[in-house]
Amino acid sequence: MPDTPPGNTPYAVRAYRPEALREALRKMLLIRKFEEGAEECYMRGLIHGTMHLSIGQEASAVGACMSLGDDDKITSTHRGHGHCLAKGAGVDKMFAEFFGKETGYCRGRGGSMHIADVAKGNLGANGIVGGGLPIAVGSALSAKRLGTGAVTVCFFGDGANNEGAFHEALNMASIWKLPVIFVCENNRYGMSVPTERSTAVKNIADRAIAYAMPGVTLDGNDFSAVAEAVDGAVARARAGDGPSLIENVTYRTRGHSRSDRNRYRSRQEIALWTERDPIPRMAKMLVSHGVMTEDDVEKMEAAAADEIASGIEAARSAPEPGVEDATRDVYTVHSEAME
Amino acid sequence: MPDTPPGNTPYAVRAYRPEALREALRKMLLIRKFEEGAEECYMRGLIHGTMHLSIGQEASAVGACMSLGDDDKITSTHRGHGHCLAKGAGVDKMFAEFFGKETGYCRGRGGSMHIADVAKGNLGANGIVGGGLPIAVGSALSAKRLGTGAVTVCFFGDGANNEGAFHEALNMASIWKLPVIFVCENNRYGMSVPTERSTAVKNIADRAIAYAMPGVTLDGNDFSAVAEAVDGAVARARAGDGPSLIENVTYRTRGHSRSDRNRYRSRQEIALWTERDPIPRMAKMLVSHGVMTEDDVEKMEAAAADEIASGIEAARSAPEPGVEDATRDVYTVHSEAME
Amino acid sequence: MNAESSVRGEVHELSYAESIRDAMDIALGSDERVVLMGEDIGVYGGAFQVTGSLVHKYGEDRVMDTPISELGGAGVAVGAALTGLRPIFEFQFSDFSTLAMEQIVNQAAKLRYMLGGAVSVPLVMRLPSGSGTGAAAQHSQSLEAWYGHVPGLKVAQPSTPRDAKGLLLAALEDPDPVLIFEHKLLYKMKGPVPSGYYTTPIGKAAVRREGTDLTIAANSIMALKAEEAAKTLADEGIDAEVIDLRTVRPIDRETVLASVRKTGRLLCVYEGVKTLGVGAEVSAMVAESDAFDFLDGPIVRLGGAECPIPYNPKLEEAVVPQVPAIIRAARDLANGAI
Amino acid sequence: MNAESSVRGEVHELSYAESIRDAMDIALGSDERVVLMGEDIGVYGGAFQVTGSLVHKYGEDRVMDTPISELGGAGVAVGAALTGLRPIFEFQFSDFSTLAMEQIVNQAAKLRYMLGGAVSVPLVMRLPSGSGTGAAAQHSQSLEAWYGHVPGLKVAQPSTPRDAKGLLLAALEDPDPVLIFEHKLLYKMKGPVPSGYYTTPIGKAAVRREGTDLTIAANSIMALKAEEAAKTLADEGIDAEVIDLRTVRPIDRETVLASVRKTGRLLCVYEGVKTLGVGAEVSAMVAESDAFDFLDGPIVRLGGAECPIPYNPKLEEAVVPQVPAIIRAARDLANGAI
Ligand SMILES: Cc1ncc(C[n+]2csc(CCOP(=O)(O)OP(=O)(O)O)c2C)c(N)n1
Ligand SMILES: Cc1ncc(C[n+]2csc(CCOP(=O)(O)OP(=O)(O)O)c2C)c(N)n1
Ligand SMILES: [Mg+2]
Ligand SMILES: [Mg+2]
Repeated sequence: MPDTPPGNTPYAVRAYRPEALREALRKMLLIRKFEEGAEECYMRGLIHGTMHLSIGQEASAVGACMSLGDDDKITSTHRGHGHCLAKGAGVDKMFAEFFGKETGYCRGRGGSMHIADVAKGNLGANGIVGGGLPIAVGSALSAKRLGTGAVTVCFFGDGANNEGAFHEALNMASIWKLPVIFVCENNRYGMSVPTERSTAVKNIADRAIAYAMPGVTLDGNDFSAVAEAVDGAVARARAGDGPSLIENVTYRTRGHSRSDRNRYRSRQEIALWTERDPIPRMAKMLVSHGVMTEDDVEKMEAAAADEIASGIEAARSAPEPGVEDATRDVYTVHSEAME
Repeated sequence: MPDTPPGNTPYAVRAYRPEALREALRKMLLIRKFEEGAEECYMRGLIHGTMHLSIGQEASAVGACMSLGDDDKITSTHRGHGHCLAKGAGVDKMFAEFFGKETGYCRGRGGSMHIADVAKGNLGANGIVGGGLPIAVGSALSAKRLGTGAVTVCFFGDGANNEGAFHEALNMASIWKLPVIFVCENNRYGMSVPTERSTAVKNIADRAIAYAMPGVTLDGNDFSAVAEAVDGAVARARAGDGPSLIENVTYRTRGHSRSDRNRYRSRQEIALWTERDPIPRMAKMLVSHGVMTEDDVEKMEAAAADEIASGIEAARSAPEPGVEDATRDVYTVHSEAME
Repeated sequence: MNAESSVRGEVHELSYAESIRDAMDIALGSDERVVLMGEDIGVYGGAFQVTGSLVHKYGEDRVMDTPISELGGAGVAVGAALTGLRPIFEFQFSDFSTLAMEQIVNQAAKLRYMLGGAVSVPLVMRLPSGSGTGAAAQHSQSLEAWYGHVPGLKVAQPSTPRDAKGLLLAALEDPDPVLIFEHKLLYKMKGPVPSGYYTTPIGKAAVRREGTDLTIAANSIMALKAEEAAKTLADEGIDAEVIDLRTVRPIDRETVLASVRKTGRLLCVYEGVKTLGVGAEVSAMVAESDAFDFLDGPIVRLGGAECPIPYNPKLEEAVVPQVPAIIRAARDLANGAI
Repeated sequence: MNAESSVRGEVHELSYAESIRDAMDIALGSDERVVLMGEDIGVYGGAFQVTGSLVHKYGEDRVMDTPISELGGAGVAVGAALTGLRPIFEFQFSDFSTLAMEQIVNQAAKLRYMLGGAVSVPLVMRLPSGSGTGAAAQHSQSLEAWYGHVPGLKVAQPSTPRDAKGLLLAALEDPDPVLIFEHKLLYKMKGPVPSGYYTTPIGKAAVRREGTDLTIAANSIMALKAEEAAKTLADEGIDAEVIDLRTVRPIDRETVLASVRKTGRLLCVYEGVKTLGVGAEVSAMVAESDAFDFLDGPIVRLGGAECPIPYNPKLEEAVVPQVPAIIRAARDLANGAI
């Protein structure tokens, strides 16, 4: 996957204002630092449960959200930290959630696997592989019926593409021409199983034809390529022309989750993909096109690290939910009969 | 859909011995008479519940079973009478089942929607649309692992192709290269909904590409075309080359079930397809290629009618299951604790 | 007991199916956000003709035929409910909800809680349920107990045309997911139904008949059978109180306990499989309450037999409680023969 | 009570996970028809490392990684069981069985009956279950009550390494579908396990502790918590009998009733949601039996709270029964304070 050939200005540099590009890089850095911070907290025993890191996949999350506003929706996955931050969530409330605190996005009830920021249009991560696919279609149905003009970006993994929910969701989105963009983050593995062993086709996007929608496979570590494809699909969706399937080929350099023993892939493979890190690549693009200097990038990285550190500090000292409130929020209107 | 051009000997006439061809026509006639008989019994109040008639679809059932032996399996659907007879079931035990009798294939527990003849390799009709798809894949897995050489033909409808089970089943069959043939009987409607309104692609077989398997759409009322396609797929499966998807475009001239009020299609459409009846077409082919005479056909039809009449009579007088046995056969080994 | 919201309209005789259609018509007519979704609910009018001709009045955008995709369809309804629509989702048979449990149980029921109260999922699902139609094991189940086990859901089971409408309108007012199990054998049954808007509260049982000798707590069609049984029992001098549970989640604890405190005897009648069915909860709820001290005999359950529903009509009848069996059980209980 | 089949081998300390693996190893080694199916059960060794390195011993054809396709995977297992294989299907978490209920409930459980006895479906499914791992609402459910409600299935819940192996081998001998709910918190727990082949009967509870003052009937990990509680109670002079149900379908009626006839008091402890959970059935089963007459007080249930499982660890702990709560409830019951 070569860099953009010199002389050609990449789509992103042409399409976005410098502030927007800098903000995109900032978000990618923030996601990286966020996850490194979360991982460290986990290893220090400060966070429990499990978590799925998207380190190496930041271009996909941020690129796909470039042309979305707060009214546009996303549905996310178990590997959803990047999506959440890309859609505008704050570090503090995210860490508070990871620490199980009352001040977290889910008041400590959801944790990493259910991280959401509804105000910013993130309808939530999902612990069920493929669970978000039909929900995204429903969100797009609301937009169409209520005439809000909103689009929904549905993130899902390569593994999820073998769930029946994928098939049913894409088919309905297509027949009803709904404003939804299916963004497959193909990081080559569903847990331990490589796509070649789980999936009958080479590229997930090859399946778009079965739903009569455009499908494209692209270098998911190339921010500009992702943004370009998704922007096009968003425009198509807003114009009423229906859904698209975009496959971002990428890689998670960490294990599947905290309990991965890394028995299914080689160190060489991981090293290879570590070199394809989307963040330096994005930084290089912005520097080489004069959007920012290397010094700016360093400062930005340092600022992100600071933001993470203070987010962790704030979360640690935030209040826990009260045990007496354990059964709150099961229903919208609380009633004795339901306890 | 024109007849086979004169001068070309159709595949079926080339591939099968005359006895086999006559037997095929006999089965098609038997299916037709069986269903007409069952319908009449239903209208006279002799059969309860509901039933789904496949009148007009006989070429698909019989053509698809031409090269199957008793060791080969099929999975069938709610519209399964034709499949059952095509795979070798007897009229008497089928009618006995429809009449809810102890002598029926399911001892009166299953009825039309669960008709099965396991000894002949029919693993059963299914009340769940798409329910048979993964089961067929499992059957093919057994054949491959146990080295039986058997193939499994999985019948399903156009409506079923939008179930997640379709997607999951075809994908697994493909990645494991299993000896299974997916035969879609596209009769243009899933209950009342035409495929154009339910399915994003024009032909169901267009979806084969999403599972990297061969897919073909053909005139499902042309016995020879069906037999040719399925024979090829069976050979491929037996050779270890994996699954195929075959779409037989056909039509049910009756309503979806006994409670259909026919609000969703025109009389003209029904009349058009009634003219495309696969049975006279098959008869004509056999007569024109000297396999049998018109007189033979008439005699065969009369014999089929007789067989049906006596099957109905036998079923009417067969014994009912005893109420005390209602909870028998829930488990293979009966135990008090399970009641 | 029957704490319906104020009813202004006149009362007409409607069938259970017509009454449900009336509720949907009112909802579609008064709230743009309401959409119906399901298989063959458009021109076909629904497998049980419940939606009828509503598609002609409201169009295909409001009365949406879905593909045969129960999991996806339910998930679309969840996503739509989450983002501003008020879907009423019809399963053709409650049995097919087995395909959609992921979305119902993991998503619809839990989203609000998992997100710390940030969302609601105002979703109504309608599930034609029960045996008696000769449709055999995969089209005849009574699965309400499963859903009654799931916090985040509400589960109702109307047994009269009047309640069918009132509970559906109440479900639509409810900000959380409500599953309504409709009994297929009731669709053609007629009864008085007020015209216009009213709601029947979710979580309130109805005392269908007052009595002093024993309490029969039943759900869905079994409430009607219990009423019928009670008439015969009355002729024998046994005065049964009949409670129609109407909702399984939440169960109306107070109404049941009050009755048992009065009668001292409890018979639970339900069509679902006996083991772990609705009657198990009713029994356990009483046995752990103060009403236990009022019990003059064991708590008897009449539930569905421990087998799938058979096709043969005599067998089918034999495996679910029928009026004579209810009479026998009630008589034995009242006479202390149990 | 613990009517294991004759055990010849020596006894070793194994973890619950190792013991399950041992059972699968024996089965794979002795019966060509046995195949394991599931997500990431091959080189990954299973989400909970239960299959471990079996793939290296038996190869990918016998230890099959499936795509992430629970419905299809379960259906493939059903079809394979129907036609000669003996699949052991692993769900990564029991919560994901919500996607496969159609195949489990409509097909596996009913095929034999619907076909009038013409087939059997010798299928074993393993479902890691329960809370306590900080995995929140969609990865922590206890859903055994749903499956216990379904005729045609058998449902087991081992609480010790020894039973985990014996029940799995018994399930493999069984010609009908058996679901085994394994508690995730137990996988690392060690205990004595006989080597070689033996079976633990499906349908037999184990009396873990004999006692005279009250009966505590519990399932899965709750049986261990009940044993722990019983020790403290004994110090207080309360002599509790602890029954580990071990199977939910069929429930061992006789063992429970005999105990209640002796003690006169019953406390049901289970992790699943209280309403319509396993304890509801145990309670109702006793309340309708002759043992009712022996009851000296209400039947008390301690079940999971009426909410999804929360992420926060303190909340998570609070919403399922813990030892102190069991002690309190047992004490109150034994002292007649309830
Ligand atoms: C329905 C369901 N099945 C299985 C799992 C367990 N699981 C969690 S993530 C995962 C792999 C998903 O792969 P993919 O969709 O490619 O996403 P990735 O983890 O690679 O980002 C699995 C099997 C689950 N959470 N939900
Ligand atoms: C899972 C499921 N959903 C819905 C139904 C109700 N139903 C029975 S047949 C049918 C139409 C099936 O269409 P198709 O697969 O095309 O078969 P056809 O009836 O046309 O032969 C429907 C919706 C069902 N039985 N199972
Ligand atoms: Mg992946
Ligand atoms: Mg069709």
